[in-house]
Amino acid sequence: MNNLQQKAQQLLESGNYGLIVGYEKGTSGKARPVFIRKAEHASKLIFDESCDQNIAVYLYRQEIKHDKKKVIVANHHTLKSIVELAAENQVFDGDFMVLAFAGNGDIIELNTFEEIEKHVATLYHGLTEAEAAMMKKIEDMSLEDRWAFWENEFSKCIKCYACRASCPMCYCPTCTVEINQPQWISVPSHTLGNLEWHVMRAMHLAGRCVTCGQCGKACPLELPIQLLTYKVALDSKQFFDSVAGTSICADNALAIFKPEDHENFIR
Amino acid sequence: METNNTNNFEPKVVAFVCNWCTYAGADLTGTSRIKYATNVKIIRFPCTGRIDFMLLMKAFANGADGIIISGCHPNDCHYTSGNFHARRRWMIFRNLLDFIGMDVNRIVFSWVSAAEGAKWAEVVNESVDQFRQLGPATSYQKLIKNSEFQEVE
Amino acid sequence: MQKKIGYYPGCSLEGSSREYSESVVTLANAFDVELVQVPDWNCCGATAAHNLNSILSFSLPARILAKAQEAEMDTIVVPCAACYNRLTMVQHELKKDDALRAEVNGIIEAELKCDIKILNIVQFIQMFVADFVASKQQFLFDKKVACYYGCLLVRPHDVLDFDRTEDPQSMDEVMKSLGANPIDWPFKTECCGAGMSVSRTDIVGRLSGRIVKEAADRGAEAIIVACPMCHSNLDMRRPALEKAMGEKLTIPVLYISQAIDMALGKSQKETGINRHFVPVNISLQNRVAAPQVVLEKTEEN
Amino acid sequence: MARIGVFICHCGENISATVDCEKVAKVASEFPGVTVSVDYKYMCSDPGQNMVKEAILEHNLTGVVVSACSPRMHEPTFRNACAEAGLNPFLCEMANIREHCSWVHEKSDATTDKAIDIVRTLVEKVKRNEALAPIYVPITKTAVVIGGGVAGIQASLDIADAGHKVVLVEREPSIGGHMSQLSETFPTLDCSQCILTPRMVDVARHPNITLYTYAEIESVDGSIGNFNVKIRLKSKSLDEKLCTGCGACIQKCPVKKIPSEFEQGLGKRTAIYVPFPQAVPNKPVIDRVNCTYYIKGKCKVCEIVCPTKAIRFDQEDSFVEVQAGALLLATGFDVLKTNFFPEYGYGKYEDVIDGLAFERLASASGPTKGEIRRPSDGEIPKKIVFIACAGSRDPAKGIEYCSKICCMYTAKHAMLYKHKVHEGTPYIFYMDIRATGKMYEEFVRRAIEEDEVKYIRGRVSQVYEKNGKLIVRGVDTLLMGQPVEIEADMVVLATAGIASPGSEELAQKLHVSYDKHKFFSEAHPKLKPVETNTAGIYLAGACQSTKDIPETVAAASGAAAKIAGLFSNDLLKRDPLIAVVKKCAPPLYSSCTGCFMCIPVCPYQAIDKEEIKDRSGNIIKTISHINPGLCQGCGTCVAFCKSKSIDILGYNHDQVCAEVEALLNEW
Repeated sequence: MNNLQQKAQQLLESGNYGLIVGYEKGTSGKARPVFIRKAEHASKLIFDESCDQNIAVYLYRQEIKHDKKKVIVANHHTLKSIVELAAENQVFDGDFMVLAFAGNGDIIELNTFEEIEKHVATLYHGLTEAEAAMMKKIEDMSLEDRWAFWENEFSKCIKCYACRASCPMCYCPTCTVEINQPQWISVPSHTLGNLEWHVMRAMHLAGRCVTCGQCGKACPLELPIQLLTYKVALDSKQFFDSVAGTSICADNALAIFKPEDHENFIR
Repeated sequence: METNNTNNFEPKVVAFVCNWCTYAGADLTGTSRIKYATNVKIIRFPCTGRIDFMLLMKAFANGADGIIISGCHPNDCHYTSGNFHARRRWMIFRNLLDFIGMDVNRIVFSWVSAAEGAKWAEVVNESVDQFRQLGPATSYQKLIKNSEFQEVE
Repeated sequence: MQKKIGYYPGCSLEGSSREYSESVVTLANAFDVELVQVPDWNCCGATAAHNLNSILSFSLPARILAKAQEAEMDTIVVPCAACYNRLTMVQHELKKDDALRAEVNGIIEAELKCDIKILNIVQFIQMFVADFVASKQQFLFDKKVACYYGCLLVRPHDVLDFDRTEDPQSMDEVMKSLGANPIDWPFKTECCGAGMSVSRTDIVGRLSGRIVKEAADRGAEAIIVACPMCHSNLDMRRPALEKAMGEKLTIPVLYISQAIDMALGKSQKETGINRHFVPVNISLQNRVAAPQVVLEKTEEN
Repeated sequence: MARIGVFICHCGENISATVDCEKVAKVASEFPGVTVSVDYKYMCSDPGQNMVKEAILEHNLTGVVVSACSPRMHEPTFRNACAEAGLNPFLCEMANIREHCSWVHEKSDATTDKAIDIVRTLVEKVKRNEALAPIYVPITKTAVVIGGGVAGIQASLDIADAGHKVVLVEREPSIGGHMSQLSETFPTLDCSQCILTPRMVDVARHPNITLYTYAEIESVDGSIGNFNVKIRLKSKSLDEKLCTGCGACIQKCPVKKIPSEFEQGLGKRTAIYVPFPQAVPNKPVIDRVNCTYYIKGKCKVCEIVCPTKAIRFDQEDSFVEVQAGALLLATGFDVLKTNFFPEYGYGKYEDVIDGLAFERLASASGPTKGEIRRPSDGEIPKKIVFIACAGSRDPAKGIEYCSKICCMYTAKHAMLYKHKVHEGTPYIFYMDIRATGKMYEEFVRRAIEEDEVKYIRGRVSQVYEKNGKLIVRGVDTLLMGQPVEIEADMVVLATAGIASPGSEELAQKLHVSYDKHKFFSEAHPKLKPVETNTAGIYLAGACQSTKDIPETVAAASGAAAKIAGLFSNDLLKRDPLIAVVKKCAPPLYSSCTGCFMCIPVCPYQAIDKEEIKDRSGNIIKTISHINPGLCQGCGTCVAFCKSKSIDILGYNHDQVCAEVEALLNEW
């Protein structure tokens, strides 16, 4: 049994904790989320590079609402999402403990939001090189090519909303897409409606996207839709020096302003 | 800029303006009898802060060739800061549209105060010229057409 | 560990103020800093260019910055206050004005990023010298000194953001750390007449004369400067000053780098004080014990 | 089913000259939902309005679109007309086909088509309008006045005289403020204390005024009509009920060398003290920082000598809570301190003083009994240089504004000096002389012509000491920029007026906006000069920008009138075009996610949290709530809310979407 499994076992045996949300080995070498309530199942837990899913999305779910104090095994995306969820009042200090990992693999226990926030400050917040390269590839296209690229991508979308379900930040009980008075976004999954959906999703993540890329990973059609939210995240950083998932204060990039904010397009 | 210069093309333009500065400024354009293009029609909002980016999407989806957004100059907002919030929103939104390949020159942003009747006429005329140059928003209208087809189906 | 930073001497430090350059290099070496000259540098345009041609006055410093950027220098030290002022001002202007930058970029055929850290001599001292000076200092600079900042080092404050515009303190602090007693005097940023130093030496005599006389009257034993223009007016033009003031003025004028070099025990040659017109009759006390070390033979000795 | 009436106005020929009004009316009559569509020469005339009223009654209309001039012109007219005919006024909209159409376009089909589009847009909007009722908020008729300077005193007396309760809160041990420090006042040279102290006494005696001195605002919540103000009463170490103000403690206090704040450091005070002899209340406080007992644990001389045993060394700060309908900020100003003027040697040379210190020197009750003697050696100065704009109008140093009062008080200082020291020479360095009040210019002329004050137009570059004299170096710009040097005995700086210390914290507690200089911001610089952006909080005096006494008193009375006006009704009526958080049936209750990111968006701090509870009081969820008393209806939160849980009455999502669709379709 490795450290994590031992730790998990102890925590569950202690009786102070009722649920551990973490990763287990899935099929074809992928990790998948697991919910462990019994100490004897602790050996299922793994934590390695394959555990790249952002599982902060489960923290506020009704299904685990009545579990005793929870523990979440968090990769760095999950950690940032927890901080952002804390800033947005969706998770509450003291409701759960976070098990994070130091560079050398040591387990770090984080009990309060303040501790999590401090730990997150030590993490890397940019895009990976591969992600940055994808961004650049699109940004380097001509306007027409970009439109053609996205028109093609959006035409494939089936509006299954897996992107929404996988995103920890998409917690609204009633999504704008489900409102029909007025009908903000047309219901069928035609290109126009799909474009509107994805633009809206990206805008709603402005200043909130932690660039985990989960939406793109969740997409059954493998549309690179995570790039849209990366774009708003990068712009929030560039224009307003705002990076989501770094502060537990309510200071969303679009909720605040500075009189000296600089743009060059308003006449 | 995409240039689909079609002869005699008259763009459909909708203007979203705030009640206190630009709407009043446009009133002044009227009382000063300054002429501008008939293409632009105004929808009144209390403040630029009220203008949801989804309304812009709605306008495009309903066939607009261009949009004008206008409100109080920074520091002049009737509600102190609505325009500052709006400005941040447009900075992000405009870049996002550019990223998906929409021509952001189809949206004109301006600050027009209640005293700037002449500026309003100028903004309208320049914008309409700009939209004429750009031609019909064909790429978007293609999507509209396809969607109608699909919805009928 | 040897630190490397960029160095822009400018023309004064190659000519009339060679001793300033010598003392700065001596100082840098003493603190393990290697000064790497900006490759193929040119005139900064200083006081003359902006009278002639505005775009030239931007392009000259811009080319220097471009050369530094090309050589991947993130920090450069500019001892001459006039060069420091021009380089900093131009970088500031170009950074905030996209159109101007584009125009200048076209002229100098470069893409300026405008993110080079430009240090004046006092900032250089604060950054690389101040923390270590105690361990290397051999002599106590136990003199009354008048720190003279001149006009180019501290203004305009908005852009340079260095020290207080009125009654600056940074050089006083450095001198205090060497054991000196900087006097409180009103002429710290008074005009020395540099703009007229060739055309109207009579005015220079009056303006600089007042400065030197005031320092002497208040009992200062040396004037400390950080600008070649100030130095040449206060030192080289001393006969004109004396004529304007109608009295003999013997107080020597030292670059701040020279003052530190002296406290470190560097030789006349290394500090360059042998090049001064007004003899530097200053003897410093050994830091630990009594024996006096005479740096300059004076007539009394 | 909607039954909309459309009324097209010709506005004489203002509209009909370029728009085919009959065609517009005809086309509009075919819009879905339109029951009646007519055109008329002057819709706003009585017959025109009657057409509207009759149509409402005849066709039982559910909405009215008057297609005429700008709503900014006649919306109230037509809404009233609708109300008179029994239609809710908010079911009437105006289509602006004059300013936005007929006046800005030539006569053409396109112009008429545009008018039709505008009418169609408003018809679609009005179909979705809701009947709205004004909002009423109850009012607690008590005002809390913060700051007991002349502004606070004047306002308190005015409000109290109008029959309302006032709670006056002053930070210092006495009310009076800066005005009580002044010697004489311009332009009449009447004694400041002579005119102020009777008012101070009136405040103390007024049955409607409760005075808390040595007190500060701890917290404020609530909104217009119903604020809850918590006031910290700092411990005076004294039982005020027992103290008779005999002053025995002050005479016997062994700590006598504390620089007196009231005397600007030129005089001394004891550790138990009243700031000045005419203080109100005239009862001492113990300055615990300097009191021997609090430093060393023994002394208690005051306690021993007090005939009524009123000293309470163990007294702690206490709190009172006040319910108030309105708040008035009158916290005044301060002057710049030493570190701002290294070049003038202020703080370095004893004889370089500021204007307030000069007031104390010139005051008959001051440390020198009104004789002008310089602080360093008590000599009578032969030459005084006054430097106007010391700090003011200096953008390089960050104070770009004109402090406004300095030109006048500097002229007054020079005059007072000349009156007291006949052989003395006053010099004034100035940039411009701004003497714009009643009798002000005449006053300055008197200083120049009768009292021979030497005005030098130019700036002073530095002041330094040489051989016991203060050398003032400056420039005379009227003599072609000649350098000037004056050997002075004393220098008086007309230091810039700045915001009172603590203004920023107070503004944040009260949620009022302030400018970059920390002065409180008025709601509108011209039309709402004594209101703040936060409803129910008003401004008076120099806390808004530096003001002289007449202006301050005028502002105070103005603010008092506003408050008395507010208090003249039992209920406050407000426009209902405000934002609301939408609610729905259980189990959702509201689509609001409780992310509360809308809270910082609101410029009026109108958004707070609301707990939704079940019948046994358990919290089911916490959602945003918009205080209808504070919301001004900008709608910024509406556009920001991602779940579209907030909507704004009058410009709701459904309305504006319908407008966009109607405007662009059927082109």
